[in-house]
Amino acid sequence: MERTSTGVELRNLRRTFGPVVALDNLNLTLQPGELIALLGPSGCGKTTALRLLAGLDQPDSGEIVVGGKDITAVPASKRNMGMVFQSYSLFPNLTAAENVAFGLRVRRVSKSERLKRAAELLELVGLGEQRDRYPHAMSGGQAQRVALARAIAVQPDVLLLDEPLSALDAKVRTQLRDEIRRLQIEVGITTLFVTHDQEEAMAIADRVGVMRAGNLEQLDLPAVLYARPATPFVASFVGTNNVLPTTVEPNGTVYVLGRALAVAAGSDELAVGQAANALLRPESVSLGHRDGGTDGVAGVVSSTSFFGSVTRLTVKLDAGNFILVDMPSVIARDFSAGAEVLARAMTNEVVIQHQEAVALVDE
Amino acid sequence: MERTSTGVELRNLRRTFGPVVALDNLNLTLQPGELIALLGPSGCGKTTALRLLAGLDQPDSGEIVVGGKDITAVPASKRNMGMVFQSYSLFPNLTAAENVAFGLRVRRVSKSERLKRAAELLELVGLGEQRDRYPHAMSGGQAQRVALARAIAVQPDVLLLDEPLSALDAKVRTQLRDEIRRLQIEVGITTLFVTHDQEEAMAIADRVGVMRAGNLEQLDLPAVLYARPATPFVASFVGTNNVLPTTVEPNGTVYVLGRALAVAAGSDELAVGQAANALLRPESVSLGHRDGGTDGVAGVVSSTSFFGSVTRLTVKLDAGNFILVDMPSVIARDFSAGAEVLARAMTNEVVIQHQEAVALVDE
Amino acid sequence: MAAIVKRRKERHLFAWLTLALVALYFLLPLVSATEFSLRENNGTHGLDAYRSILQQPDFRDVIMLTLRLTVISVVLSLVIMVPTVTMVHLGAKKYRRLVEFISLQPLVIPPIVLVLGVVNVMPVSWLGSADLLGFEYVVLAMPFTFRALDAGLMNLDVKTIVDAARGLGASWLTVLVRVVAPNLKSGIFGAMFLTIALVLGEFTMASLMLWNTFPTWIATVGQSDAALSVALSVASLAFAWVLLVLISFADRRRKA
Amino acid sequence: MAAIVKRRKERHLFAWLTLALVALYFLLPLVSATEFSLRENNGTHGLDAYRSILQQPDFRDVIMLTLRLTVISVVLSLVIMVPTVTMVHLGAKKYRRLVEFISLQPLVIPPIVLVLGVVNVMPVSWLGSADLLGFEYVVLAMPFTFRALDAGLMNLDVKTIVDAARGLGASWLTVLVRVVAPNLKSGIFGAMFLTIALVLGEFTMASLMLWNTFPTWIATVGQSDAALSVALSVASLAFAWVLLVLISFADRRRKA
Repeated sequence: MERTSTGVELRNLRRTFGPVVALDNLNLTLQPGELIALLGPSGCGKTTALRLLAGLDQPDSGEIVVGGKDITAVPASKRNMGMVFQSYSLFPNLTAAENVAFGLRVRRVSKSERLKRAAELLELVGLGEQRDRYPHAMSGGQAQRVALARAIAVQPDVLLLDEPLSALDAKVRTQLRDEIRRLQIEVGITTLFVTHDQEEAMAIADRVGVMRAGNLEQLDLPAVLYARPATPFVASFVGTNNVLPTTVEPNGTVYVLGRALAVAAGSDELAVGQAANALLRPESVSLGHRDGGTDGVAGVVSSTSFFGSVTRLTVKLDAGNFILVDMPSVIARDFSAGAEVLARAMTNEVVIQHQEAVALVDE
Repeated sequence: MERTSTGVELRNLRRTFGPVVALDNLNLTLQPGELIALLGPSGCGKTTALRLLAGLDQPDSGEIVVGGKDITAVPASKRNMGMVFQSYSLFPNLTAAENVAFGLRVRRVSKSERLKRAAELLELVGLGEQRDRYPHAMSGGQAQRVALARAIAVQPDVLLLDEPLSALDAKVRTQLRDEIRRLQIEVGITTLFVTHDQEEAMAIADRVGVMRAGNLEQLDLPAVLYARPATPFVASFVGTNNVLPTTVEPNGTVYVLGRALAVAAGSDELAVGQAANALLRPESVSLGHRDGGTDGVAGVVSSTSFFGSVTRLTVKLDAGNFILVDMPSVIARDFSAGAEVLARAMTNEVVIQHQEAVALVDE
Repeated sequence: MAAIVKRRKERHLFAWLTLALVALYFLLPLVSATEFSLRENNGTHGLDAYRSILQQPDFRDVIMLTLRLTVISVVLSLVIMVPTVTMVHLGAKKYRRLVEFISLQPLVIPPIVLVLGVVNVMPVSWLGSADLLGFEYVVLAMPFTFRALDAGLMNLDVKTIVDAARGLGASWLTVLVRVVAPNLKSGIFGAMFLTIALVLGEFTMASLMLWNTFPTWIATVGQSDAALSVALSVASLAFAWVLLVLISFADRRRKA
Repeated sequence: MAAIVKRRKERHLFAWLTLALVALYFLLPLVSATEFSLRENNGTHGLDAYRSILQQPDFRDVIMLTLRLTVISVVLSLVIMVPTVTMVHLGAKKYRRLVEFISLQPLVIPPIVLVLGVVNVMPVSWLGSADLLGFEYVVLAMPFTFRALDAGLMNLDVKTIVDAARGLGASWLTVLVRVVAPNLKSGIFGAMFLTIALVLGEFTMASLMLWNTFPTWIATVGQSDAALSVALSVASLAFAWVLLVLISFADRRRKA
């Protein structure tokens, strides 16, 4: 299974569809064996980037270099890529094993050899028993596992995953996500993973690239994206945020939930006195009972959401707006719905945005 | 907007489709104003239960009581229910406002009155501006908001939500989930929410009912379900679990990751010496560096997944199997891929199952 | 770079070429027929044939009968087929195969069998009425009306929409009239158009049942005056096209 | 309780009743036609008419010509339409409206226009060949072949499957032959069946172009011997049904 991994370079890729600029000068380098996730809302160009790399679409300009070779003009069938799609892409007339063996058959590998390899790969994705099943008799998760095996079977230079999990149930989604990552590390294959789900991107990738309107806004480690977003868009798209109205103070700080906080990198440039929105993470808010102190902004807990080890509280501030607060479930027990609380910022710096910035609620 | 809420009682509901028992003697009581989520894999009967309550399907036997009145024989059009579906159910030929007003029009409310009410409700779901838009010009999230407004417009006794979020993007999904909860509390409407997503169910509901093969296995507060599952199915379906092979010891304990743990309520009854699977939550595992001690089971970190405040590590134990470990991201920085670690159980009791119990990997 | 863009263009070119060939397959005979209908005795071209259409003695009778048959067929088709196809989409899949099979029968059963069957079964008094032919056209149109309505409902997720309307308190009639029909507009238009096209083109059945409809009239006229017959055909074709364009327009407006 | 179950049953009953009525609409003429074909001169019933089919002098010629036309139409239809419809599903939606419009033309254009057009345009030497009629049948079958293949491809998510195959290294030819065709089996069967039904039933075109195909032969025979003509129709219908059942069977096996 061990093999040398291949690096990928996308250089100045541009692709327009009529007046729509799907991809506007994209530059992206994947190190050999690295898994990069492209993250963004629909229409941001992430899938276009993946299809260009696969050869299923051609760029207007720019180069695609894989393993040091310029393959921009090579057709899809001659590039050595493995691809998994969002919708089930198995060939309905072939069994699981025949699906996995398809790429080998096209490459004129002998029948015995390709059946042996298909069996191995199905074993690898945990479907050794299902080898003779047809796609319609499989669950969504099984079908995507077979698609994954099929993509890896041809020993591709690069693995391309186009939202492979979005059609699956929540439970299966997380399981398969972890499995893909495990497999990717085991096989050591350079991988591009496209998704609109920030949690998924953060969880699976070595580095995450956040895209917006054809541009790559930031490419970095998940933890860095989360802690030090380069642009307001990244700040609001990655993770959950409370959006709190505030004003830039003369000393360059902003008051958020009763505390003066420094303006963090990745904020919009705003003049003193200008109105702004502060983006505060739910885990960066602490709560105290109102009778226990005077520090913070007053509110009432309106509901609680249990997430296992963490509980998320929705607090209606006396000003009328709502904020989300995450805390360990053990502590959250003290705050049931109706509790009168004081909310306080638990961080030293905060990202701010123009108040007119389009909210990312729902494109 | 304030109104008295209605209680609901489902008594001994049974529904079969040919040889398939979709619902096998379901009993469920919703308190006035309560939000109950029915959670389970597809085919567990949760949607059947909702459709019976809506009157879109009739039970073989059993009674449906709403507000003290038996409505089992009342047709759907005469029951006073508001319903939101998984797929977009807006009438494509009507604008947002006309969609919201449809139920009022059927009830012969005057035109001016129903347009006024439609405007109010669209305001309530944050779509006041979109009143004259047609469904095809809306995003998925907007369409589901309009569907919600349409369901509430008729001031229904009960709000029925049939996986209203599963077709939406991750980001929109959580936002709308929180909004539905907020609205439901504000309007004070008794609500039945059906979903296959355990995180969603836990986050939104007052109480969660876990269903399996037509039966309600447990109905309880989210935190109770998580901490004290009544059956092995509930234990494995709710939250993430590490499945670790072990054996029942003479004193009734089991060894898990080097520690003897008590067998928790909700476990399968197993005799001493029998092989079992222990279900251990990722947050109930602690890691230490291998050179820092001798306590625990040895392994190597194979990958890390960043979830914001929490990071999930995948550890390959020396025995060859993988376990998941959740820890605060601040601590997780010390454990990068390749780190040699010792894993240890951080709980005093654990749920065990028959090893032959069907894994819930993927139905 | 240029090579890539060129490759994309070549693929488009190939697609358009195929289309053009298929279109030619139709256009050639059409152009030729039109040319033929414009020929005049003195070897020049003109509208003589078209002018003489209106001067035919039985023109009015033929048009009235054809119109009557069209209205009967269209109305009856919709009344029978819209609820039937809706039911197929709402009900279990098992109905589907059966209804599809039945709706295909007119393509399979030779018209002569249908005619002879009808003639044998019907009371003699009914045979004198042209309406009977209208009923037969409903049957003949079934493969088309079924497909058109079926395709329209496919785009609709009719089950969810009907459930939603019922849940909001709508009766079954309200559901059909206020919810299904307005959203099935393009399917209904399609079914109407195809039925009209059938009535305007059906020859065998009408001639076997001895009625002088538009198509049989064209054939009769054609025996004495070929140019006139072809002119009539071209005129009826133009009429059908105008209908098609109108329907396509109404359909597009709805989606815009 | 009983009331509820009863209500559900009533709704099913209503559904089946509608179906039964529609079925009757076809069955009555069929039964009557069959009965008619079984009548014998002495007032009893028997298979005389069917027996005499084989004894007709030009039986063999007619069957051979019809078979040849069938093969030409089916093969040519598939060769033209499978890539065209696949292209429509792969390419931009803008092609779709156009191709659909073109494919509907045979329902709109009166056969006489097509015939006259062809006769005018074609070199005289071609007019002597019956193959020309086969080409015309390909055109006439287009509304059916397009719909059948289109419906087949709708179930397929052909874009993703084709992308997947290309990504795995398959050439365009491999994609068509190994991926699209095998998964389009039911659509291809449907198109084949409808084309065959058309050739076995088409009367106008064949008679206008003066060829003695199965349907025109039935009509000619019918003028001298009605019972024989109806027997032939019933026989051809039975043949078409056997085809339908076989196709439906092959289709079901694939999905099982």
